[in-house]
Amino acid sequence: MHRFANPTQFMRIANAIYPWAAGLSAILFLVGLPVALVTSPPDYQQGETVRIFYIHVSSAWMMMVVYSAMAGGSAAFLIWRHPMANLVAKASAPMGASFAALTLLTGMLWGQPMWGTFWVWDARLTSTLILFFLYLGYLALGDAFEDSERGDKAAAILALVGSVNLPIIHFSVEWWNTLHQPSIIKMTGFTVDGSILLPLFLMLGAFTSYYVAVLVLRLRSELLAAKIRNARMSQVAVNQAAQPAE
Amino acid sequence: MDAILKYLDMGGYAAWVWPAYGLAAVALGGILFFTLRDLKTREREFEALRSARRGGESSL
Amino acid sequence: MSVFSTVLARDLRLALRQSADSLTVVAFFAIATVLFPFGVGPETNVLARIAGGVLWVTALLAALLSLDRIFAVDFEDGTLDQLVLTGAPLPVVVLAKVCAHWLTTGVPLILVSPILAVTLHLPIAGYVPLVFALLLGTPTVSLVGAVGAALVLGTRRGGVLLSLLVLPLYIPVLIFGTAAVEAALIGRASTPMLSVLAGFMVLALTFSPWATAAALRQAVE
Amino acid sequence: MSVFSTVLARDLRLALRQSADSLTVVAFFAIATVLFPFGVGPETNVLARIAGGVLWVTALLAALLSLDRIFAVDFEDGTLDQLVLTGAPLPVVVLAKVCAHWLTTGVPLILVSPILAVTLHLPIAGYVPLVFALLLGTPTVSLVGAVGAALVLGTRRGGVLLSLLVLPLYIPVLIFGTAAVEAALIGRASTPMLSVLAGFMVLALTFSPWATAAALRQAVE
Amino acid sequence: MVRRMDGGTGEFQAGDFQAGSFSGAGLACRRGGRMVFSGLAFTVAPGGALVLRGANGSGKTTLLRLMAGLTAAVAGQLAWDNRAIDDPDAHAGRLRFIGHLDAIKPALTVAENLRFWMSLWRGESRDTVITDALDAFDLRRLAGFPARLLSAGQRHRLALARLVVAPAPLWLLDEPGNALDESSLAALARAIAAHRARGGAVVVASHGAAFVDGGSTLNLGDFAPTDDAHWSEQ
Amino acid sequence: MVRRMDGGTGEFQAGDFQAGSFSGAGLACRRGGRMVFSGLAFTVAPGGALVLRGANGSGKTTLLRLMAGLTAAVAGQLAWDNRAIDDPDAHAGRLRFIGHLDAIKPALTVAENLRFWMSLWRGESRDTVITDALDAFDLRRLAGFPARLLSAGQRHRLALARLVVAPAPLWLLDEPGNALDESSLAALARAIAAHRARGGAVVVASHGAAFVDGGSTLNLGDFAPTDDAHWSEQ
Ligand code: HEM
Ligand SMILES: Nc1ncnc2c1ncn2[C@@H]1O[C@H](COP(=O)(O)OP(=O)(O)OP(=O)(O)O)[C@@H](O)[C@H]1O
Ligand SMILES: Nc1ncnc2c1ncn2[C@@H]1O[C@H](COP(=O)(O)OP(=O)(O)OP(=O)(O)O)[C@@H](O)[C@H]1O
Ligand SMILES: [Mg+2]
Ligand SMILES: [Mg+2]
Repeated sequence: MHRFANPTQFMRIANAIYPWAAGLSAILFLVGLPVALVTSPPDYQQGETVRIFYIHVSSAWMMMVVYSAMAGGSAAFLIWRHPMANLVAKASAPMGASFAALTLLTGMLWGQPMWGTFWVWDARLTSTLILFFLYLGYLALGDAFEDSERGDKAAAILALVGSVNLPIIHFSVEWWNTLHQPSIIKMTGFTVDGSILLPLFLMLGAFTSYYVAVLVLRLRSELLAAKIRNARMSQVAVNQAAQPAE
Repeated sequence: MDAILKYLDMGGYAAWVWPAYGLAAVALGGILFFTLRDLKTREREFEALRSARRGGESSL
Repeated sequence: MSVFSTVLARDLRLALRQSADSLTVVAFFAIATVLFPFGVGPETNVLARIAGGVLWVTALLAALLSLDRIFAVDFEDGTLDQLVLTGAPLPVVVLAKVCAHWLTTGVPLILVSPILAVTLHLPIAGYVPLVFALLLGTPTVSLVGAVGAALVLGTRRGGVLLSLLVLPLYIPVLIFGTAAVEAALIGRASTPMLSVLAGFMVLALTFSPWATAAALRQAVE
Repeated sequence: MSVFSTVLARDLRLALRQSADSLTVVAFFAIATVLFPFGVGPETNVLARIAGGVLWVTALLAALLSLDRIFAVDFEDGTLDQLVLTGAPLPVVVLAKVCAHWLTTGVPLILVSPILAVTLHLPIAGYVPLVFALLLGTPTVSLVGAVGAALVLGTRRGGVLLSLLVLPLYIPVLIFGTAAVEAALIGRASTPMLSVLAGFMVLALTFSPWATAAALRQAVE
Repeated sequence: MVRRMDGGTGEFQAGDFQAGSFSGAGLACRRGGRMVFSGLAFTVAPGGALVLRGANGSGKTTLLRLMAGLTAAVAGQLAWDNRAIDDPDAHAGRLRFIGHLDAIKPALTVAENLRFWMSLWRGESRDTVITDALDAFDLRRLAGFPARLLSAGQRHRLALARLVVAPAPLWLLDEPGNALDESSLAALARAIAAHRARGGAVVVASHGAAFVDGGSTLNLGDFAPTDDAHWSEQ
Repeated sequence: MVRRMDGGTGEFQAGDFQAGSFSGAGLACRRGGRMVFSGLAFTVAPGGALVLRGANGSGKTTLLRLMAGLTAAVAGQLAWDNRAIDDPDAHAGRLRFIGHLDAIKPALTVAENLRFWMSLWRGESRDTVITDALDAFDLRRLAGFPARLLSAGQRHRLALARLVVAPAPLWLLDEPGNALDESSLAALARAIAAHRARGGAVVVASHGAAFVDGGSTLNLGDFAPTDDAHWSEQ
């Protein structure tokens, strides 16, 4: 564990992964987008709207992956005081929030033609919305402190508390929804055809490798920001050290 | 031409399909843009600080 | 720079530095709105029926919560003593602070309200009057809230006390704000209600800075 | 006296000295509830339909507002530094403070809820489950809210940020709380929902003091 | 550094403010239902200094806030150049008050904090003045730092630097030496001396060093109401 | 009055606490992303005193909070009686920390404030002990007053009175002389002397008077990190 706690070691591995992830992502997008948008056939029930499905499901998948990464990173940070783990969590959060927003928005854009409404209080939609709020809470809390080191720890605790609660929220919502609304609408109501699986997997792969590649970039950026902060501060330290002599 | 128009119409669902892809492009592109922008400004800032420090040292 | 623009610029800069602030107001608005379907159940028709009212009530509560600390921080760190002692008219200072508050919380609230209206299935005809009513109503909310915020300075739990003081004063705004939406839903014109809201705003703009300034003076005593 | 009872006694005494505090929580609950008839219109059947949900949502918001300052005052005046340094386990101190909070705000909320239910025309069958659900739900609200309150220490506008953090976590309590009332209204037993609420309470009682203590430790750092 | 305030950029000429004498007579003040002092009189001439002394709780802070117009007197009258002060805003415009609280925004940088007060008081903010003020309290190196990073003494120095961004004929300082290290105490003494040299008046409450040469002393203990007055008060 | 603490009611016998020596080595601390000091070592013997000196911002407060266990060190180790301190709660139990903030509840009376801390620390509250503590800082007359009525110095004296309601072998005092008048400074010096006479150790950060006879001095300026240490940090 502590081998990775060293930023240099950690970044060596991350930087080694980066070209692969970036290249894979570029290729998968280049191949996947034409397949998803052009060559794959329309669904017999959903028609052309099935094309929304590819990005919708990909971003839904990503928003959950990213939250797990965030919770795991926060746990490692709190338990082993692993600074890089916290950077992973911190760098992931804005991406997770974007993926959650994208899931919601593409879902809404799909819902209007399919169900005739942008929004229903379906269990899965509702859980997604709450996850989005948890992301926002994490971001707002990390940002709210004058002292960024304090924000880190507070946000990490929140991420852990949230991950304990997510399953509870999920099941409560499911149960609530079935009590009130004898399923007019069920999202899973269509058979997955082989012709749909190919573009779906291409897009899933593209999104995931995109996340990994951008995560590395963001980690570099965060580390640089920390170095700049230290350098800035050290200039004051030097001057202060010189102060009694003045 | 017609084929392209027909394709762009997405079977009458153009108003839903294209915005969805547009939003995805904005989201993914936006993250990438801001990440790269921050990275670049920070790299520049760091270099500036380091060279300033070297300069300061030589004057000591 | 005039006193007004100096204070306004500082408050906007502080809000930008801590950009999470406007964000959290919006988030409270969104979350409180979203809690209602859990409370009353997800049925579309019930939600559509209460959508306008719920949006207005939660917008009021959100604005109120953010008002809580409009003067409290300045009071606690001694800035308020200094602002009272600038020699410039205190109502101008107050107006600048209220403007900054509205720009950083009222405007974002208005911007997200249509999105939340979607989740509550507000009928399409209600959107325009909702936004206009909020546009005319939220400045009044900020102005009236500022009086309350100044009055509760120095009490513990100012936030809750503040609600007690100003929520009753918000009732007229609430009534005409929701009436503007409802009127549009049943096909009538919203303009009468909107002009009443504009009237409230002018009234608040005239009196609230003075009342707030008086309350602030006694707070520093 | 043990650490627990010392802290509990002090917080209760402080609450009594400033008796306006519990009062204002109740007042917020009442006023926010009463705003709804103005927002959604006075029709009895609509109000009765949404009564349970509105009461639960406003009770949550009221409890939340009062949670805002549960640690903030101690943090600002340096008491928290000292409490961390008592040498006694911090979770015990936290538990004492949460108990005091519940006794001074949760209990009064429960006591007035039947009266407010009358104004919203809640059908008679709903009263008993409403009170029991609140009795089992409000401790969870205090416990979970304490974690949030500890996390936002030292931020500006802690209040609104707190809402963003904990309102999503309150959703399960809200769902089962209103479900208990609804079940009674359609003639079913509320006991399953009430036992789930009791389960949440036990869960919160187990984890929240530790999480809160961890958050407090990093707050004084 | 302080010397530049007098000549140098020319910002702080004596003409920058209308020097005047500040006095009060028959002052009495009540805090929390109890008389703190009564029958108190004082005069500070232009260029003069008044040092408030007295045990803890004798009313130094109360008197300073009264002088600033923040607290109302139960009896007595303040005067500026022997004219009774009845417009509190005009009076506020000619004084600077530094109290126990430092009115610093942690999220703004040290320079931004100063700039805000300068443009509030002078209607403009000039970098040369800000730099002079920072130099006067040895804060230049910290100019770009958020104020939240300051230690207790550095914060207090930032509060004091406000005194020199906008000239005013009357300074009211409540225990200005708290938390300051030796070189900062010297800087404060220099700033007060420069202010007085330009005809400014200063009132300082202090338990220890007074930071002023000459000047008169007012012992608050001398104006405490008798015990009887006390008890009948309630 | 202070004498009674040693004999008198017998509350404060040396046996009331287990005296010990407090030391640290290789200490380094970071605040707001910046190293404040590094390579710092100190020792305080039972009955000894350590005075922290240094310019504003040199890290006195930071070091005291680190000694109390409130702030974590980046490097180094604290030790009690030469055993490394690894249980922060046990360490907290043997120290009293008085910082810039005074932990006073304005709504409680002076006596109630003291009583709360006494029963928290000792598990009981005895009126004789409370009275002794009030006397030690000349607060007896204010015992029944709500703390919100106190002046700055009176509040600080109330905070200091906490030191004597429950004995503990280690006192950590951050600028305890702030806002105190002369007689209170003397009372503080007496309280520290009595504490040391019983074998207690004390660490004081102070710019002015140190309130201690003998004892060693630690200049924080000596431990400021060099610029290079910073750059290699990451
Ligand atoms: C705002 C609206 C919507 C939201 C928030 C949303 C959310 C989600 C989420 C979170 C998933 C991932 C579930 C998982 O992987 O286990 C998902 C998958 C999916 N969604 Fe949506 N959705 C929305 C609207 C829709 C609509 C309108 C449709 C189609 C009619 C749809 C069809 C699907 C399908 C087919 C899947 C994948 C199937 C599966 O994993 O079981 N969604 N959605
Ligand atoms: N909360 C904080 N966050 C970040 N940095 C801080 C914080 N508090 C202090 N610092 C920094 O740490 C350094 C040491 O501060 P500290 O308060 O320990 O100084 P000090 O020696 O007590 O000074 P003073 O005599 O002014 O009280 C300061 O330069 C300051 O910039
Ligand atoms: N806000 C207040 N409300 C009520 N009474 C107060 C208040 N502030 C001070 N007092 C009372 O007024 C008296 C004078 O207080 P003041 O703060 O002026 O004293 P001071 O001379 O400044 O003392 P110190 O040297 O301790 O700062 C005190 O005895 C105190 O009890
Ligand atoms: Mg004073
Ligand atoms: Mg200090």
